[in-house]
Amino acid sequence: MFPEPAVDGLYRELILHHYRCPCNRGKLDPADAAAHAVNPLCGDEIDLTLRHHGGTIADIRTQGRGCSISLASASMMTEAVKGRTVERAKELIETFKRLMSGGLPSSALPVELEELEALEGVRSFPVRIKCALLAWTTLVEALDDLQRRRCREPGRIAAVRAAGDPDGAEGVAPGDQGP
Amino acid sequence: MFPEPAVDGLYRELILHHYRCPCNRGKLDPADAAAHAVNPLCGDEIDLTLRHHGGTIADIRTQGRGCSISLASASMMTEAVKGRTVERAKELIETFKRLMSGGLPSSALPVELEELEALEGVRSFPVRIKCALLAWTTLVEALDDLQRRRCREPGRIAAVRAAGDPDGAEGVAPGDQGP
Amino acid sequence: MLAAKADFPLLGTTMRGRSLVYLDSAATTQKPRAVIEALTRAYECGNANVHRGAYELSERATALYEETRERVARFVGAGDPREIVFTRNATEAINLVARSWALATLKQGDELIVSEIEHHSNLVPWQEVARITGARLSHLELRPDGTLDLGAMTSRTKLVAVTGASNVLGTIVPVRRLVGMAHAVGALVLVDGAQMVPQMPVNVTELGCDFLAFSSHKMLGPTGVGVLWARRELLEAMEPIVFGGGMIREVWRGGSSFGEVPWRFEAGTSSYAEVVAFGEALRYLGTIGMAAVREHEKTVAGYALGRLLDDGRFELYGPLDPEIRAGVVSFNFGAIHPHDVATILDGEGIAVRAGHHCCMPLMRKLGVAATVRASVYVYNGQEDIDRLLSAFGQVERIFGKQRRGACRTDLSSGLAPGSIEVAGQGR
Amino acid sequence: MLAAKADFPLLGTTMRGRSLVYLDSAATTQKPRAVIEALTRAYECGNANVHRGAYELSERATALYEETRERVARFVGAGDPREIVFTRNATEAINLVARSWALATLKQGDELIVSEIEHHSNLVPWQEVARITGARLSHLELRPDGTLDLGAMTSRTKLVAVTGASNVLGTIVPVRRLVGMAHAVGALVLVDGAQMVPQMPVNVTELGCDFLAFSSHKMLGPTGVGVLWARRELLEAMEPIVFGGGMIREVWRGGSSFGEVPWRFEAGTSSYAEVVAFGEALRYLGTIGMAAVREHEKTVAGYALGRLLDDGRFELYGPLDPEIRAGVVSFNFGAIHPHDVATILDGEGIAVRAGHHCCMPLMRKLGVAATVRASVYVYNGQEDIDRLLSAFGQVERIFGKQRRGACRTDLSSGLAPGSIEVAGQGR
Ligand SMILES: Cc1ncc(COP(=O)(O)O)c(C=O)c1O
Ligand SMILES: Cc1ncc(COP(=O)(O)O)c(C=O)c1O
Ligand code: FES
Ligand code: FES
Repeated sequence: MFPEPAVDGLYRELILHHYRCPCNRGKLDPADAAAHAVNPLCGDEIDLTLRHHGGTIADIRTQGRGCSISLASASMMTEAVKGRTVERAKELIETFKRLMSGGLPSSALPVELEELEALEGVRSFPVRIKCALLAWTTLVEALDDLQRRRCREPGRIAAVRAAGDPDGAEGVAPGDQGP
Repeated sequence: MFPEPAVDGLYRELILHHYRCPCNRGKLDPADAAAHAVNPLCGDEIDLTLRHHGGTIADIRTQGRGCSISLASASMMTEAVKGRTVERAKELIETFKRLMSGGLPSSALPVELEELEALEGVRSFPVRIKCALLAWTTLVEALDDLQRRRCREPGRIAAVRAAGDPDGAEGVAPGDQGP
Repeated sequence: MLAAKADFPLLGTTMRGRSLVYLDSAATTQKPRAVIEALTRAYECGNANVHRGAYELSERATALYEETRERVARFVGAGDPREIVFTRNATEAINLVARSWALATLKQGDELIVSEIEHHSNLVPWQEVARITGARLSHLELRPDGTLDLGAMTSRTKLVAVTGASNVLGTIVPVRRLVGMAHAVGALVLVDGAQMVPQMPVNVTELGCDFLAFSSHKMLGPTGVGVLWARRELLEAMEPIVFGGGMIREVWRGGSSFGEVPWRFEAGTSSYAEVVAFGEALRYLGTIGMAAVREHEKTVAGYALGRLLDDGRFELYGPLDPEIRAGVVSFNFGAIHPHDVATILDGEGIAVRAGHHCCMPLMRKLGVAATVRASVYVYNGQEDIDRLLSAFGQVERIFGKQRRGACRTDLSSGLAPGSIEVAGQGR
Repeated sequence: MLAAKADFPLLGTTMRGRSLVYLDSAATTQKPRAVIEALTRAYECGNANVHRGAYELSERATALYEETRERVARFVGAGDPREIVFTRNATEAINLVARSWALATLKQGDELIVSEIEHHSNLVPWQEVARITGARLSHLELRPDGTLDLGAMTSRTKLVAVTGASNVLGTIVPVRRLVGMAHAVGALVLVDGAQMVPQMPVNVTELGCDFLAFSSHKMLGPTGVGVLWARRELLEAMEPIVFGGGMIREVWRGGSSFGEVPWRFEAGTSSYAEVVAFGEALRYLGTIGMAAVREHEKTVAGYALGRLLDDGRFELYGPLDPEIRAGVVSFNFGAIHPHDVATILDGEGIAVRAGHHCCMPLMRKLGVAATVRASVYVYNGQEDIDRLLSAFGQVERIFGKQRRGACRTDLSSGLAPGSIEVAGQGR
């Protein structure tokens, strides 16, 4: 009744590499924009910070916890958008979303996203698509945040918005979970 | 899978007779006790009034609307308990309930309930059992009412408790529906 | 008939020795084999808790469940599957709007409009809202011709909750006109589609309504599934009313944040198999085409109306114009109590409904305690109506000859509307 | 195993080319053929709207529906079938108590007790009650050995809502002791039986609790059916929260009176077919015997615990004593994210669950983001556990060798309870 996708097609070498040695991990402080997001399916979290300069994303970092797919996707995302203009980043986000929804063959990926072809296998594992998208939808929020801040207060941001945890009693902050 | 009870076993001549020419229809005014009840399955209603004298049910009347089963059962009920003591009436109620629940063969009915054998066929039509029981459970309430009133105010009751219809706008009172 | 009786296993059975004539589809419809098999398949091939597992089996289940949401959205012309909330039945769907949207929105002095022909499920929830908020509950009146007086609305009107089609009179309510009137004064419209969605093409975008509730089991699907459609921005603004697994975003010891619509309203394990089988029912109806369903209902109900009127022994309720009538015919037979009629018809293998049909206020308005109701669906044909009529011989054999009935569509003839007239008594 | 795998059609299927090993019964169980057939039979032989029709078909349906209520009552040792309310799932059953009983009863200054191991479905409803009423929400703490600290109750304590068995740790909670403590201060006890009722003999009279909630789909029955058992006098005092057909006594234009319990809480068309098929599931379990089910769970889960501990690569959560442990084993495998583990096991035909299991606060307490969970039921045997363990070769092939794990039942060893320790990170 259903095709049975192979697990090997999911865990490609490039993904495992980005997972083991992620690019641009950490947190920029100060930063020009920040966003925090949770994948409600699993409770995994990501914190994204970026710096903006002359219309481009000058620097970008992510931290948080997640599975190999989400951590690899975050790593590739930062590589793809670093140094690009905000407009181009937005285009790349849309392109990647279309790749995940099956609306775009990986052969049609622009050069900046070439590596992302490795994530094509995720399409066969629908619940994991959210993992692959998490970093990208967080980038959307961060770019919204950037726009809001640039209108209101053009200066740099001293402190990155803290991730919300109303459980003072437990005093838990989302930790960084690299492998 | 299920036995299929015959409709003819339900509509016995005696039932149809009581339905066409019911005994003790109407309303006693003044009365010593009264009760109003609704069959929630169909919305049919019954009003029961009775007079009490020297420990016995001196007179009893019912009015309201209902199907042939409920009207016939009400008619037979009044005949069965009129002139009996309250205690005996309570026993007869319990006996009839057991007949309906299948806990008693009709051959074991006491002489006062002999006619009620005609209602035995109702047992094969579960949703109609409530029809057959309606008058009897209303009698239970009326006897409770009697007891309460005898403790509080031993005199006669001037007005029978009106059946509740909060819809003043429609001004509807439950009518009498004989055939 | 429109659909083959052979598609419906139960319709091939006998009842008390006679082949079954099922005329109670307004209560619940029979299920085609394809739907029953979809249910079986759901458990035999893809059973798993949806939205939770990272494994294939659970992904299949989730995909089928969410595909059904998309199918439901398309079926009622909703632009976005996220506007579809699965509930237990239409009643729960209406209650969700009452408890979440209305309690948060209405206040003292506001007006809530229902109609005199509402099913209890689209009346009692609003009585509760009125009681709690202090809003006033008004009723669109039933006119002698069986249609609704659309009344007047004011700026105090906040919601009109009305059935799309009456389950007693068959009356099809002019929803689009009501929506126009309501939106003109800033009020929203909830349509109880329990009888409408199974019977005719429904497109929420064209209707313009704000909420639509309906039930799977009245349109060939299994029990246990209801639907609330609501405009996205309304749903987005609504607070959840049932809390637990599957509807949250983050949970801490002391508090929680909630997930996205529509899942925010679907706490706990979903009725996975039933929802998926409902999708199969929609596919079946889609193959027939809802326009064809509507035509069929009109034809068969029209035939029934005609025969009952011609016969002369029946008292009929509801509009006579088939254009504004769904596949439901309510009537009384002389002075015989509807439940007695139904029991005797049952003895002849004919399943009709007797009672107040969860419309007690309407019964009072009609001046009867109850009616007999015959309702048809895609598997019924004229021959079922013929069987129905001929069975009344048996009713007369037991209860005796009945005096002539009347057409009670015209309430004004001799009867002040609102007065109780005991069904058939001495007319 | 206790029940023949052949009774369960889905267990005979293959998954990604391998015969399926289903280890996610704590989420939802597979269904025996008898249950699937009962569902089919309900639609093919007796489908009608219950409680409404005067005809044979509807009477059959009503009788079967109400017989199931009696069967459920017997299954949990309730004295009276009228103490059984059918809901959509356990979540709705708990929410019914929260919204109807608790909102009407609790007030500022009162205390509501839950535990740190609760499923969101038995936590978030109480957060809402606390928020609305101003009552204080306290949490029984999880002890290092995987059991609960039963804490202290005072005269302000009004309700203790606690799970009978944890869906993550497997911990079986000493409900009878809690009931003794609660009743001594005049508090009531609600037991979330979603994991307990499927796993062991439960008798509400012996337990002494006041409310018990559980779900059909976790005990071989279909989705779409949950149960609330409540003591008769409590139910009698509770107001309905969903309004509509089937739950009323009389309805007028302006107001209504409500019917008897339990029907007062079952508005709208019932999930007839699902309820009846649930009855068949109870019959199936009754044939096995719940004491035998409990023994079986203990054996298989005990075997799994032993093998995982001996292996040394796993970090385990929950009590080690099989006497207080249900058939659930949660663990982590080195630093590999549980979802990656689950996906790879899935590729080997093994269905396990990964995630927070709707227990986010417990995950924080354990200091992990998620766990892998294997849960067993009557159709599982030791061979399924063997398949599970051998599949970790594939996980290591993809992600590399894992460092040694640990037994995390003893939270105190090296870790302050409450601190977040990222699963397996650098230990
Ligand atoms: C302990 C516990 N409580 C409550 C629930 C909720 O059950 P349901 O989703 O059937 O409402 C579950 C199952 O997910 C559970 O494991
Ligand atoms: C007009 C109307 N509204 C609402 C309902 C309630 O539907 P359900 O019982 O499936 O919730 C019905 C059916 O009984 C109906 O006919
Ligand atoms: S499982 Fe949480 S992000 Fe992938
Ligand atoms: S049908 Fe109403 S009392 Fe029998």
